[in-house]
Amino acid sequence: MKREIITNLFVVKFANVNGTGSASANRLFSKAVFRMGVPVSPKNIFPSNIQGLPTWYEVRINENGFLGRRGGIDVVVGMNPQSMERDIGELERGGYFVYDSSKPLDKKMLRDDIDYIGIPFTEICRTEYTDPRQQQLFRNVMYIGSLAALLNIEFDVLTGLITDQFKGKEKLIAPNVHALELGFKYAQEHFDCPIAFRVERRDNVGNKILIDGNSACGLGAVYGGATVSAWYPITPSTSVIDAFARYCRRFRVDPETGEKNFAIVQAEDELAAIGMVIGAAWNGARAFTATSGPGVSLMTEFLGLAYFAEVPTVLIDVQRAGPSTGMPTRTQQSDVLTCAYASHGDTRHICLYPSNPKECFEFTATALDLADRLQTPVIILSDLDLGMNDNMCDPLEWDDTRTYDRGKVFTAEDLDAMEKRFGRYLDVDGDGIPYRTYPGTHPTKGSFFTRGTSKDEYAVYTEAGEKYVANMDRLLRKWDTAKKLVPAPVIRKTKQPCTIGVVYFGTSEAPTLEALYHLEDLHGISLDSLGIKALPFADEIADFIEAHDYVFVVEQNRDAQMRSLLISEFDICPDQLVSLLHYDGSPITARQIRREIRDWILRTTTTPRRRGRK
Amino acid sequence: MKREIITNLFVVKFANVNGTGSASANRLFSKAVFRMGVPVSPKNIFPSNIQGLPTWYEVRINENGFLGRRGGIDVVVGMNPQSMERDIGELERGGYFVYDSSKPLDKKMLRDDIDYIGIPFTEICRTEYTDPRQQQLFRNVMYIGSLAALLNIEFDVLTGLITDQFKGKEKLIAPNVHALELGFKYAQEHFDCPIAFRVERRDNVGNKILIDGNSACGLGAVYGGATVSAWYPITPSTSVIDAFARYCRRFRVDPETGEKNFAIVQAEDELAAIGMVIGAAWNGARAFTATSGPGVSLMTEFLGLAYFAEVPTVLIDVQRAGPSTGMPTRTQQSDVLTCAYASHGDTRHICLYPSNPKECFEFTATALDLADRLQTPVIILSDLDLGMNDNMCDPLEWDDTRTYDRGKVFTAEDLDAMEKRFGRYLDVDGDGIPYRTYPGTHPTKGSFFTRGTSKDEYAVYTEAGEKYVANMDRLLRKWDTAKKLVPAPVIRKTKQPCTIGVVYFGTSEAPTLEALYHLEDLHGISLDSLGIKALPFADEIADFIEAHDYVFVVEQNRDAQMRSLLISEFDICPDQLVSLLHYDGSPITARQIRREIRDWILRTTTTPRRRGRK
Amino acid sequence: MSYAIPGFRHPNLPKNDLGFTTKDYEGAVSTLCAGCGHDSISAAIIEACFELSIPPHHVAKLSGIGCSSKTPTYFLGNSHGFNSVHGRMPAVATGANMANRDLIYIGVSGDGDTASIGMGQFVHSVRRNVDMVYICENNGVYGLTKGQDSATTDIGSKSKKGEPNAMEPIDLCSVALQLGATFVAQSFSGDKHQLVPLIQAAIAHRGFAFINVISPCVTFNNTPGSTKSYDFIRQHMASSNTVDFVPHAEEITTEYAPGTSTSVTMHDGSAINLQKMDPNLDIHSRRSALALMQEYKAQDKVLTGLLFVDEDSQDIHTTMNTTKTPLRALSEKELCPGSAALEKINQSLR
Amino acid sequence: MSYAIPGFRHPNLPKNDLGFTTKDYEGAVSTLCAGCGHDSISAAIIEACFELSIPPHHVAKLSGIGCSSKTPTYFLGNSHGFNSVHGRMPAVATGANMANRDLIYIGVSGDGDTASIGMGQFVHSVRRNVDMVYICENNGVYGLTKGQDSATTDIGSKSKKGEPNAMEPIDLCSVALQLGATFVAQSFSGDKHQLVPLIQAAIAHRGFAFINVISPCVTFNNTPGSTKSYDFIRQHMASSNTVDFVPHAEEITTEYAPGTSTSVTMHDGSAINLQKMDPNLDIHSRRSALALMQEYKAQDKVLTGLLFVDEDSQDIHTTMNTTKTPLRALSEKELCPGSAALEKINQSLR
Ligand SMILES: Cc1ncc(C[n+]2csc(CCOP(=O)(O)OP(=O)(O)O)c2C)c(N)n1
Ligand SMILES: Cc1ncc(C[n+]2csc(CCOP(=O)(O)OP(=O)(O)O)c2C)c(N)n1
Ligand code: SF4
Ligand code: SF4
Ligand SMILES: [Mg+2]
Ligand SMILES: [Mg+2]
Repeated sequence: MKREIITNLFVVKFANVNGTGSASANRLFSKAVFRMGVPVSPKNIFPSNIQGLPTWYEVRINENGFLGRRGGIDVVVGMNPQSMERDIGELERGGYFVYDSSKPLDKKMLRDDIDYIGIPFTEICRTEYTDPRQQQLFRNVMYIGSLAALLNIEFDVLTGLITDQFKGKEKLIAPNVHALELGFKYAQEHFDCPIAFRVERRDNVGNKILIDGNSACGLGAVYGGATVSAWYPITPSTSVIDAFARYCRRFRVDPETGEKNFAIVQAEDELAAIGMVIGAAWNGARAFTATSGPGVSLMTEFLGLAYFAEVPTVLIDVQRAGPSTGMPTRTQQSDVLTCAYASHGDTRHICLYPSNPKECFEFTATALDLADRLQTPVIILSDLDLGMNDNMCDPLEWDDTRTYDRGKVFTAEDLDAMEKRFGRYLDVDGDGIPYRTYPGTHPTKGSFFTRGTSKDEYAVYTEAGEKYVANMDRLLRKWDTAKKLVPAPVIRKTKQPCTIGVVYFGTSEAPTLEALYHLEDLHGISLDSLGIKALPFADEIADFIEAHDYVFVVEQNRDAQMRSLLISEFDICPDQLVSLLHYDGSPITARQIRREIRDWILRTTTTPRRRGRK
Repeated sequence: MKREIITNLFVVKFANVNGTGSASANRLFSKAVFRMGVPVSPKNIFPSNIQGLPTWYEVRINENGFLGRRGGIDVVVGMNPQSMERDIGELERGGYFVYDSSKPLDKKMLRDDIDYIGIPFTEICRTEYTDPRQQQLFRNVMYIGSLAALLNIEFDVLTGLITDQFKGKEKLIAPNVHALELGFKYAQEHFDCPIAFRVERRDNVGNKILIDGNSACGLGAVYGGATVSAWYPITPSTSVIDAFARYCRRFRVDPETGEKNFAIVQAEDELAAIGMVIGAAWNGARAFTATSGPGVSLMTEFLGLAYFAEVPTVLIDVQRAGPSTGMPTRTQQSDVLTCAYASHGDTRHICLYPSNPKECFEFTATALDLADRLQTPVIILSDLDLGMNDNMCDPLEWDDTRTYDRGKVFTAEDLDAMEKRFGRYLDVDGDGIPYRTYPGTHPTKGSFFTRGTSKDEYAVYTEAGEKYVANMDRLLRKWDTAKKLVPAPVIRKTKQPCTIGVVYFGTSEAPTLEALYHLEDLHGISLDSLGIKALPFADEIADFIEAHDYVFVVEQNRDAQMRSLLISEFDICPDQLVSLLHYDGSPITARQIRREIRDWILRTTTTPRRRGRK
Repeated sequence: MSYAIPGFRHPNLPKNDLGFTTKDYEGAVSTLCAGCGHDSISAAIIEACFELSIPPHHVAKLSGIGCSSKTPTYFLGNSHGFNSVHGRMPAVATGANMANRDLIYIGVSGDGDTASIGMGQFVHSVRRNVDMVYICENNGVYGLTKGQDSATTDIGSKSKKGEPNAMEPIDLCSVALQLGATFVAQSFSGDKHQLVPLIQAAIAHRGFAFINVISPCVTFNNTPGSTKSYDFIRQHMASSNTVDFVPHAEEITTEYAPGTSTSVTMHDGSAINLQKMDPNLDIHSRRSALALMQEYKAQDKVLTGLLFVDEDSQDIHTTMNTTKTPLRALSEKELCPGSAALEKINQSLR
Repeated sequence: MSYAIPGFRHPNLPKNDLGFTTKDYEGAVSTLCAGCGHDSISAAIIEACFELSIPPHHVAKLSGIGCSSKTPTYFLGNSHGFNSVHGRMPAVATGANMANRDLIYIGVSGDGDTASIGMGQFVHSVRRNVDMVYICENNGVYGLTKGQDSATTDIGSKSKKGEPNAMEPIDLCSVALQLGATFVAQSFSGDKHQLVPLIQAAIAHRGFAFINVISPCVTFNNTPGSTKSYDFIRQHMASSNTVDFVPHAEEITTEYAPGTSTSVTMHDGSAINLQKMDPNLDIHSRRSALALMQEYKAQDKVLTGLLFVDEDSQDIHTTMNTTKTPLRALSEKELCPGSAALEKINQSLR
């Protein structure tokens, strides 16, 4: 078979068993490609268990910088007999299946449109190492070595990575490099290296970085000045707090006394976690928690309290596939409605939708400002795909002149200078945001009672209908104020005026933008696009939708939740909004988006468009 | 002042201090009017405390049978000095203020457009009774006696009520009647009785009954065959369970052994309450719980489990004013969105919206059938106004041939006869509803594992995307099936075709229908109307909306939640739906609805209608 | 209302070391039932803080939901207060304490709020040894929702709705002791001679200080013999489903010497037997306290007083080694690592 | 996987009184880590039910969320199971028990599931004395979420993320005893000679039977000396934030005589000291059990065996006087009062 050489444009998938230590080896691979200046986007696909079940690591290598999932696999490193049949089945025609040939391959695994590369990893390990744990661990490093030969990865880059990695434990460098070499050599000696899929050095990553969204959130919380964090473990949000703790230990511990400028409390559950955040924020600290869907459900009552009592509250929801426990290790964007309207009664919450780690970092810091400014919950909706995978993005930035916006807070001096009675819930300047005081500010002035019940402007309990209504209406004014403060949407217009637009948010960004590029490139279809970054929705979003006859709404849930939210917040005519949904727990692909848009356009230009119920 | 005599068309309001035992006396008043064949609708307005704060009892007397709140007060019985100024202020011109003249009235209380009727209730009591508790209790009975004279209520009806009430404690009859007489006589001797507002016997209540919605729900649960109830106290839902317990004690206890055919568990909180309901229903019993907003928020996680694991769950949400603790003793319809989409991920729940106690009774029994048939949560959205006030309605009915619809359940015999493997989540007949088995059915067949995680048709855990999607799509099919099973909307069409319609639900029914009557009667405006009784919305609702240019949506919340739900469920163009909102915690009045509709129509026939964002 | 003793309004009120009078420690007028034990506890808190000359704004008051949880509005009007949600005061107080270790935290809860919906949070706040005073105003009933049994209701008592309560009551002091609480006390609302110093000791304690205060509910007495006043009302109000008559009642007070016991008559005529301390109690021994409480329980007596204290208690900030400065007082300078550090991080991510 | 002993697959498997073999009591293949203590407990449950000749469908298995809570899938495949939500198994089991008092309810939970998020429900299911077996598979760690400390983690142990755990562990048996549990036992996952009969006794008990089973986690050992295997991995995998290497491990078993003690070595090389019963223990005395447990704790030993039982225990159905027929088996006839009764009610409402 005469083969086309494909350089820097393919997908490699590692099939492993979890608990075998493959994660760090696989990461080495991505990082190597990245250090060769070629954009990568790796995705972990792991089971909700600890050991013994199939796990995958899918790396897209794309020198054009398209970072979403592409769909389809070109090279599989099949280290898991359990999933081998399926893994082989997933390969595109012309793909390669790299496997451990210590055991012979079952005949039924053979396809004639792909190539097989058998390397006896286990056997080599068994002869090289005596400790069974070393046998297992170095087997992983070894297949990376082989891949280096097969895909033409610069070996120096790998050894450089190993050296960086074991800084401080230098004696581990040599054995790791040795394992790499074993794999490299075997491949080189037994196969025609490199194969048709190749990595070649480029200068296409610039100063970009590779970081997972959760680490970026944790770091954003450090930079944003969060001092209190309360949380309860849940996949896929746990690593947000792990990162916060890690960076706090690095930046917030007095080197002499060991005293900490932060407090992290592992709560007994999510109700307690958010309660602690509310208590801390009420008392003047910046505080946050992170959780996933089930935790958000449990926080529902407290979120209503924070809305109505107007306590700054930052919550990072790293979404996973619901409903209920759902698929805890799969991704989805399906908490959109729940977060927007969490809690009984007329509640509504500020929501931010980061699309990449840089936005995770920035939005977390911003959320702390927004929560203080608006005195209300701010929910960051990340997801498993963004949160737990390394994502390539622009370097993180911080302006050293930036100060924290603590919002409207009266100090003891303010209170002393004040002639009128302090009114905690008085809207003195029409933006719907009242002034607060921190507990302990002044011996005789400015104290008030915070409550989840109805109150007047002076925080005094009341059941008077008109006071209640005035307060509720002020909260709507505050909502309007928020519109101008939250991150603005990102609008991309084509050169020609066009009648169809695409709206996306969060991790649907990369695949959507890629799909749009290809629609233009391959099909000559140019579409405007808008990335939603926050609720309340900025007016530009409505303007964008109004300016187009039809607008696709790309989202990763079944019920078109963002579309519902757009319609109900804006009073948009639903016929204008075309749903583009994906909800099987995997990240949406550019392919799907491109196909669905293309097909819809073909269909609607041939058949008359009918506006009507879905 | 020459006065018009107003018969059977006025509003009396009692102003009391809570904890003084006024509730039963006030109830005597309503019941007397009712027994005179004149429709009444009494509403309790009470504080969220136990003793010492103002409480009111507002009784609308309307021989035409309009039962919603009218707005405005004609006669105040002002027994509470704390609220006197406000109570007097609320009187319509020409109204009467009846008060305890044991203490002289403050000058500043005097208005010249109302009449004052001072009766020294306390003084009389002090001379008549020595026990201070009797002094307080009989003072209440006494003012009812006076009102009888003033409003021309038949004294025999009152004594009849007293006799009925103290059946079994006959010795209390005479003192109560005596207190009535004391009040009656004093009024008759000192005032020109009757005054301008009068009750006159009619035959306008037919065989109707006077019952609160919560009692009707509790009774519906008994008739519907609920055997397990788990709950946690919360106003205004507590009396649902009180009633269930009361009727169970009456109908479900073996007279010989004292053994109970029911189990009521007071749970430690709402999470536990709904967990118990889910456990009981999973195990084949009919089970339900009742709560209010904060409880619904706490039940959010479990509701998602019941949706995804498909466990029948009946939840009665007696709504109160939110958000958060809000106004616990005030009414609202503001849990509409929360209930429809409770829980993270793509969840959606069956909701029923009763408008009167008869529907409370029926919908509760129906909910138990629907939950079993559809294997999913069914939420009944009542509210404080309906639940805790006596509402006049048609007598409750039960068809003795009616059997419980236990839905799709395989028995041991079914399993024995089955050749294929039992698939808990197999959609064998296309309606989206799978068959279940009760635990303990068969020693070797039909067992399955219930879980909140993703599973295949055989209830086996899976993380396979296609299985997940197939299951989620089946749940949508089930949702479609539900449309045909839930209570149908009530449509009222005017004789002439008309371009404007009104949609309402729950307790907005009575005031809306009254407003429509008056719009026709007073302003010559005839409008079609539709009462929504359930979610998923029947197609007729969409047809109704489509058939009109504009449709008002009447609801008692700030955020137009039902309107949002209509738009997002139906893809209706929002411009068509005009919000008519009321959310100060009091029940919406017919006056407000009439005025808003009239004004809108006047406005829009003079200014051009602009479709656009709200 | 009961604590609004007329004398307090006198112009020549005594002043404490800070120059404050008791008025400076009062709150809004109570809306509880006349005679409610909870009001007596509020009065004791006022007195305790006045006597200790605590600057009122150095206290933060927190509570859940219930009649008891309303009381923070009725004391220390110059302190910030937070009436949160049902059963969740401990979490909110823990968070508040994290933000500022310098304030005094007084958490008020009820038996429903603590022993039912709040049980999990109660257990874990004990375990964390958060520096706060936790007062459970224990009336054995759900007051605000009108008379349901709580988890501390005695076996066999009849709730207003008719069914006897067949479950063992939860003894909160024993649970707290078992879980390692560093300060555990029990008292009676009407015994201010005992209660005031206990509150003061609890404030002084460095860690979680739990006081279970038996606090009679005027309106919904669920004690075993609970029949007297209630039946009267029931008889007279057969037509109403709601209990809406509260007979006038006085605050129940008691005074008795340490080492002795006394019997206090409740509003409904039932009695509760209190034992004030016991010479055999070793307040530094958890086991001694647990054993003695059981002994008295067997005699149908409730042991009151300070039951256990660990003077070496280390609060959560100490174990976590948090900075001495209140966290909420830290600024950008201490908190933000700045752009140079960020650039290093970027570097490590390439 | 560890319980899938090859012998079980033998064609001539022994049969119990019902004619079932152990195969009829097995479940799906376990997906837990090789050597996980939880699998040993599943094996013990299988053996206990087989030996007692319980018809498999007479058991309902319930659990929360966690590695431990997954196990009901791996035993009694012919019984209905319910893997509910995190920490809420007690409520679901209580409801199930209300619906049908005739089945046997086995609830499985973990220490995170029970002592943290589930603490409130645990306390209240004890208090209600629901007729069920409650097994807490206690590994002192959050297994499924990869190694955080649980509330039963020993003081001073280091969690995988680095901070020492400075809080008193919650002793679930003591708490249960304190709260009036009618059956309390403690055991070790690898000691099937002790565990199997304890499970059988728990099943036979009429009321809430609590068994705390120490169950070592292969992967995330948080016992005090927890360093050995973990550090190896940490060293070798510095670049990865996730712990994704689980060294191969065998099930830890032990056998020792009643009245003696033994030291069991965990996967990470640390040791746990078990004391099998004590002749001084009066299993009918709550106080005796509490006192002895404390004594052994002081010696750094864990007392195992049946700690307390109240043979006169009355389960919740008995106290409530529920009908003997399972509620879920009642039909319209018993449940629906019919139209005539309704007409009477209507009459009373006019
Ligand atoms: C989530 C939630 N559930 C239920 C309620 C209703 N509720 C208010 S107070 C209360 C019980 C209060 O009892 P307790 O804590 O003993 O206080 P007390 O009134 O007796 O002082 C309940 C159940 C609520 N406010 N929130
Ligand atoms: C509401 C909720 N919060 C958090 C989680 C995540 N979670 C799953 S299992 C678990 C802890 C399990 O610990 P344990 O009960 O001790 O079980 P083990 O895995 O150790 O057997 C957590 C926190 C969840 N599933 N649901
Ligand atoms: S109901 Fe009871 S607890 Fe509540 S205020 Fe009245 S006396 Fe106090
Ligand atoms: S992580 Fe620990 S508890 Fe979970 S399966 Fe593995 S060994 Fe068992
Ligand atoms: Mg109480
Ligand atoms: Mg555990």
